[in-house]
Amino acid sequence: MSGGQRLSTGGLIDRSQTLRFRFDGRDYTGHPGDTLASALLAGGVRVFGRSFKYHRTRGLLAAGVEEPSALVGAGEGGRFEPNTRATDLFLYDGLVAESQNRWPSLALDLGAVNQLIAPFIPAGFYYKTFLGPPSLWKLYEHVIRAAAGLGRPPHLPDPDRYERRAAFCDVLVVGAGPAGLSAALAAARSGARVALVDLDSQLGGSLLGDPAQIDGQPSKDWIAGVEAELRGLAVRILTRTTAIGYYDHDMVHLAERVTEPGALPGPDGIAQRMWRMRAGRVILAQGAIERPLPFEDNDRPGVMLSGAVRTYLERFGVAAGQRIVLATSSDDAYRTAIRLCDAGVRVEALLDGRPADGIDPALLRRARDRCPVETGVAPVRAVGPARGVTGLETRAAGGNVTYMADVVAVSGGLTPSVHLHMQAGGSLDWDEGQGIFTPKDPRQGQVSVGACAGRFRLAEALADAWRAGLVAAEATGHRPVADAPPRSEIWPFADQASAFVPAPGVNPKKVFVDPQNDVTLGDLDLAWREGYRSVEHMKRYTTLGMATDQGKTSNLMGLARLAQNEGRPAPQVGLTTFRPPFTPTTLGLWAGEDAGFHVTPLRRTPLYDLHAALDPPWQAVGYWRRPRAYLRSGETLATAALREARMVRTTVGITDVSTLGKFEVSGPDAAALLERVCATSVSKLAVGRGRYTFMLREDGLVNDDGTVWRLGEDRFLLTSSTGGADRMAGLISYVRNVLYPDLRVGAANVQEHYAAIAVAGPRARAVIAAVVEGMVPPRHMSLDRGVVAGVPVLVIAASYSGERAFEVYAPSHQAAAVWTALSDAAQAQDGGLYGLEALEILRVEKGHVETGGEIDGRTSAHDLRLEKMLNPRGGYMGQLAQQRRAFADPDRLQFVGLESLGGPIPEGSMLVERPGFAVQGHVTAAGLRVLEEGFIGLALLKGGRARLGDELLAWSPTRTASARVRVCEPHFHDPAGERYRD
Amino acid sequence: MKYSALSLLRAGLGGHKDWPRAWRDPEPKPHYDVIIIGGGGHGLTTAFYLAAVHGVKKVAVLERGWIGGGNTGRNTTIVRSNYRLPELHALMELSLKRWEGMSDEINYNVMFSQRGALFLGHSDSDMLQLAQKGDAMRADGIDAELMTRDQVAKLIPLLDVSRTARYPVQGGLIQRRGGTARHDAVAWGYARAADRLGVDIIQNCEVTGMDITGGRITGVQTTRGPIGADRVGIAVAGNSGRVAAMAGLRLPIESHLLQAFVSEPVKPMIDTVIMTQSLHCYISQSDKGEIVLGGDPDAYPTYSQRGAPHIIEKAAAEALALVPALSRLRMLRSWAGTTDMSFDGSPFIDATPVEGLYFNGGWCYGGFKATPGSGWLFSHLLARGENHPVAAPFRLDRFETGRTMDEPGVGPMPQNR
Amino acid sequence: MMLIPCPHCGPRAHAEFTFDRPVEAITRPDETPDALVRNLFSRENPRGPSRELWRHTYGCRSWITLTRDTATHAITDVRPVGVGA
Amino acid sequence: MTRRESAIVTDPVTVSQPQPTRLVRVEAFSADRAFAKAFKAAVGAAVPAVGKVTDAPAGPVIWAEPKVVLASGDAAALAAALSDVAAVSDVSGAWRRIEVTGAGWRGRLMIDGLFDAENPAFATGCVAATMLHHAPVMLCPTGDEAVSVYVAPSFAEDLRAALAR
Repeated sequence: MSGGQRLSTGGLIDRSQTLRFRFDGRDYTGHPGDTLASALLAGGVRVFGRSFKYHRTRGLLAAGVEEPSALVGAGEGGRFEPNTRATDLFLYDGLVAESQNRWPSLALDLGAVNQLIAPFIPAGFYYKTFLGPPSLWKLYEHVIRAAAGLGRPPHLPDPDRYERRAAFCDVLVVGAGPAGLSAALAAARSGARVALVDLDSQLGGSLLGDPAQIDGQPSKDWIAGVEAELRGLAVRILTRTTAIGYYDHDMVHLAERVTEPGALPGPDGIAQRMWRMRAGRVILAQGAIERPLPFEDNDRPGVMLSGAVRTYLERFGVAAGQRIVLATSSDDAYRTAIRLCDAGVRVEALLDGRPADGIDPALLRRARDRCPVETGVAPVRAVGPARGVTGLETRAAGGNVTYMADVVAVSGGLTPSVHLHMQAGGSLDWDEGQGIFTPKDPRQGQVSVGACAGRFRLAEALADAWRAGLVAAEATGHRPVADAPPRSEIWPFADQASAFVPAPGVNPKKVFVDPQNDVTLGDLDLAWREGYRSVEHMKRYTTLGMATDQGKTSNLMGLARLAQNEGRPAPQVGLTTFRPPFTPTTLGLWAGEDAGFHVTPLRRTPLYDLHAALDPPWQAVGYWRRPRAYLRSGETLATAALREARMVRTTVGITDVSTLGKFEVSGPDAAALLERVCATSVSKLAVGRGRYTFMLREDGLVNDDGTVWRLGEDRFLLTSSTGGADRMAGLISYVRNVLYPDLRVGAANVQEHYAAIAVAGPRARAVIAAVVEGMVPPRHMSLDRGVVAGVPVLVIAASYSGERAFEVYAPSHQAAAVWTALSDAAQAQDGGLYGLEALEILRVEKGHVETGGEIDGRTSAHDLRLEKMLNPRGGYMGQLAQQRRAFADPDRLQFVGLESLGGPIPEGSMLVERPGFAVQGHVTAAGLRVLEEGFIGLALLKGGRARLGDELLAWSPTRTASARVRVCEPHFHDPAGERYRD
Repeated sequence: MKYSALSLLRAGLGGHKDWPRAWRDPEPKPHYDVIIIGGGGHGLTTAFYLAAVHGVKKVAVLERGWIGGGNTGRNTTIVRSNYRLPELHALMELSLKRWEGMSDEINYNVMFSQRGALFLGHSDSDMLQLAQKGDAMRADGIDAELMTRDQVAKLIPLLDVSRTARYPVQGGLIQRRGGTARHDAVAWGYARAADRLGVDIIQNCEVTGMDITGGRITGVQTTRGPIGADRVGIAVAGNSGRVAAMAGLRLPIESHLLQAFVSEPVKPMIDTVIMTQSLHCYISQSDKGEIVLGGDPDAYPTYSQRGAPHIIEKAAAEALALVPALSRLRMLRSWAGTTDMSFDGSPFIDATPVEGLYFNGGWCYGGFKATPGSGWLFSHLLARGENHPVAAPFRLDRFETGRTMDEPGVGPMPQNR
Repeated sequence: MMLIPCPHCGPRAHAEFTFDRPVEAITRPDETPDALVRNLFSRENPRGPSRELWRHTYGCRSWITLTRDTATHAITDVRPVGVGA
Repeated sequence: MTRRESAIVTDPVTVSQPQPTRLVRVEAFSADRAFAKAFKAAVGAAVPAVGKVTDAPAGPVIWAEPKVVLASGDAAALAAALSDVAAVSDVSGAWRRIEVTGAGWRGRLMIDGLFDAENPAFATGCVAATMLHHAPVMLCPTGDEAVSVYVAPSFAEDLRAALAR
């Protein structure tokens, strides 16, 4: 008989309740407090999965998040989570889990055939073969991709929500083991605002699997007492919460698992929560991770970390096996042997690789009271079939001895978890004897305490952490308390020797360093022989430490092998970079509330609801949405747009232009500021008058265009395009605040103060006259104020459509009534609403340039025929830069009109002599004559201003469409502007 | 020893004991014809072509750390030439053609997978812009096809093509010859090929100064002693500013940062490279099974190679808006590279005011796809002292003349790019 | 996420701010053409302390200059600019 | 042994519909005594200190930027009264006010936020401009269990829905 079993008593589990779950179609049971790993182990399961490359059987190595092998798919439907560590899933009733990376089944996996060709597929083999043209690689790749990957990909949308929350504290303590609890208590008692987080489901850390006496009471009670006091001191305690990333200025991202993988969320629907925690000081108490030992077939199911065997026993009441042999180079394994014996579990032998004189005699005596202990013994080979280990062959002075066992508990010592210290930008010390890196200079506000600082003795860790808590409280402005730190019983045995080098005669090709990616010592030697000798080259060439555990139990053994091959000490060879996240973190959690529809904000104009009631097709413009047309039954978008355009040319139309940029500039130096921002002159404008303007970027190219209006002696209104509004707000603020802070002026962004409604068409004047009281419709490029339906409005007579037109500005919260009044009046004049499509048709026929179209960020004032409007007095942004030589190049792309000699001109098409000939320009906008026949367009053409009359082909190979065109003036409709005069 | 299935088989029988070093680890010689500063993809391809095409015998690549350790090892491995401006067409298409022969050229499998690079369009206006880009490409002889929503949905089954999505998919523009490649393999492959032609690849050798007399460069100071050279080529991407400063030069370059991240490996779920007109994220799946994701740059100068988390949050949200099924995958690792941002988004391949000193940089976040093309052009300049026609527009003085090539038209501030 | 000590609002997450340019790149319209090209189109681009112009765009909207180490992101000597400086 | 309740104050809050405001932007040409005197006379409340809100008969007076204050009242009247010391513009339409009431308002403002609304020092009489659910906002606590959230109208609907979620 072999495999784990539940002992009748013991463990921090609730034996009064039974939880049912399924794994690979079979039913199992467990108890609240179990992980999936402990419950399956109790159920006698030994094989949990298959490795990436050779598909070798994989058992359970660890009890914590460092687990590289026991990966399962958890949950169903949209909650299915592949690659879930069985050790990081706390059991719940109804859990459904499945093994992965095996076909057809876990027991019989065809992928295992790779083991037969293992000699021919060492590390990096794929760089040496599959050569040939890319078309051939595509065939190979198809097979490789199907074999690669671990879990099954999710294919359904996620039904749950993920919350993102900001939080602030004076002292953040990461890890609620003995050190973390001690530090948090010291800081909280000193009055600091403390947060304490732990990725486990309960506080206690290493004490949960290794109980001890603290302050004279069992650690279970001590923990409960500390937790109660912390809650009393308003400490924010977060369990099932992992500190995944340490970012700039002590911001630490905490990933809280509100639900277990695959589980149903509560009423709020939240599966996980991401905390953006800004801390004054951070106390890292993440503990340490145990290292395996190097021997042949050390990846067999049944080979487990000694601390994990102890944790399954003490915390989950599960004996990992029937007959256990321990191999170690550290004192820590002795506690496992002692606890196993005390619990009545058969320990074949405790084999210590260190010489007898290297081990504390008192420790040897305690162990020898309970089980056979041999010293100077090194493991050579795990014995037994793929199903699971049946023994351990060892080498000692006297020769090889094999111990029969169904579990081989190994301990190569403890590795301090320095991940977050390094993410924060810290540096490391190296301890050759113990073979560990420990944190050195912090660089940010972090300090490491307890095992993650290399302090493995409990008493020492408690005192050191307490001091750190007081220092952190003081550093964040609180008076540290004078209380004494918690004291624990003295368990002095915490020595360890590094055991990276396998016993002599062990075949490196069979020693697994990274069991998930099947990386052996042989692979590391091959990489070194072939010259991949930087630690980063070795990692990338062999994929050591690139699996889902990111090398938590393998990186150091790999580094030691490289150092050995190089003949240099480990710190000189260096470590690979520690990167967020500490443990893999759900993408949905990163997206937070912004998943799905809320990926970007939706900005609504004040008239949005009126448009939405008519359900128009929308056009996204940045974060805004604008109606494209108001379709009548039976109309397509195109026919509706043409109808609306003809309506504006013949009667009158109204449209929502609220999204335009709008700035109210006032004060004695208002004109001076505007003549820095705009490239046209403004100061000579009479009160009540307005004119077209445009703005250059600092590099002299056109940034945006709009209109400027003199509302009063010292008060102007500047408008700009929707697309350019945010850029313009930034530019105006930069010029006003950084370049000319002494101007006596104020520049208010009133984009959203005003709703703006354009009224355009031959009968627009009649509509304004009918609706706006207290004023006569202002003549073209003039303004006046009036009242519509009791609402004060500003009316500016500007036109974009080419018709006589007005824009009615009303405060946004009173705009609906104004829209309705204008809409009714327009209908009374046989007019109505028009959208963006019609506006585009009209402005193209009129020949107005548009930001995002002809103003494409690469065109100059001269390119766009605007040079005559440049302010002769200069001093405007971009003035100097436009004097650079290239601005006068004759072959620049210049703004022209196009008359089609045939059908519609494909928008965006290339202007060429004939298909395949050199590109001379492109069509920026395509349209038609609204009231006559004929298709037209606007374009940017090399040397276009001097090429009126040229004939070209507007060619679109991607749409297999083209049209012969003739270059002409870009103003098709009323070039002289007669229609603006009443 | 030539790499092939056969040689792998033979070596397998012998326990792989006799594979030679992929590249030697020589001591620096006192003098070289050409020194390349920077052992990334661009520096190594330049060195290879100097030896292979231009017959320059004594070439050294000086790398301060380990080859391929900069942006070559940090990008999202996308290869394409679907640009808008003609000058960038010529440059990126020259490079794409070299990708198509790369594995055989260097006898090293770089896993160049022409799985298609697709730009999604989410509105009629997006589709018009994509059609224009496609027309510009086709007019310059580059493959580009428009795709309807249904075609896109068939190519990417997990894409959200519902009409009610925040960014509904209208269609796309695909370059079928675009795709992905194994980035590390490009550095190692060209290092091996160049080494076999006698190029000295010298790692852990940081350039600390330049020896310039009478306006002419005669060599460089390094952490492994002085090394003389007739011509020196700078190809250090994010560190361009610092290295050029050693020659007293100020460059139109600001070093910024772009983050990327990968998910845990899963079986195949995304078979093409997904980019989008309206959002900034880009998605592909590596051959190992990891979903590779990237998004916005961090908008401030930095050499930290560590980005801010809210940028990752935005990229994840955008990726999920396109492919909701990604939600329960877990991010495995995130990292960042230092991008040498130029002030129009286009690179520089040009001589410098110091005689014999040449500069290659300003690749922003698009340098990986240009690796072989950049090497081809920079080796031409270094060997002949005058620029290849395709590289001619990418001059260092173009901001004085105003002949800039600003594809997105966002102006001189790198953080707006 | 960097913490920028706004002179008016106190320390705030850098997502509320926008980087505008290094102070050396501030160019007035009345500069000489050479000065323009030098300031706007070339950079010292140091790896270390750099004097920069930022704006608290989603806070008090004020402009500030600060010295930021471009390798470690340490931020010192934050001062208001222009209006209210 | 079961999962500990997450340490969040989840007291209920009520979220009002966005309300119009009567805010007027007053940008002092120079923040000197003349301005302060004219302002107090015209508005009936002192110019608020940095990050502070003072109360005037017509409504709150909110510090917004260096030398910029948002007063409540009639824009034309204020413009006339302050014309030689400040630039005055009606921005009443540029803001909406969402009232969040209930003991849990501080926790609610931490969701998708950047500002430390849980800090007790942030209380009645303070204003903090920041980002909340990707929308630029101004947060003004008005009582122990109430805060006014000012936001531009275009963002108001999405922000109200997010706050009420």
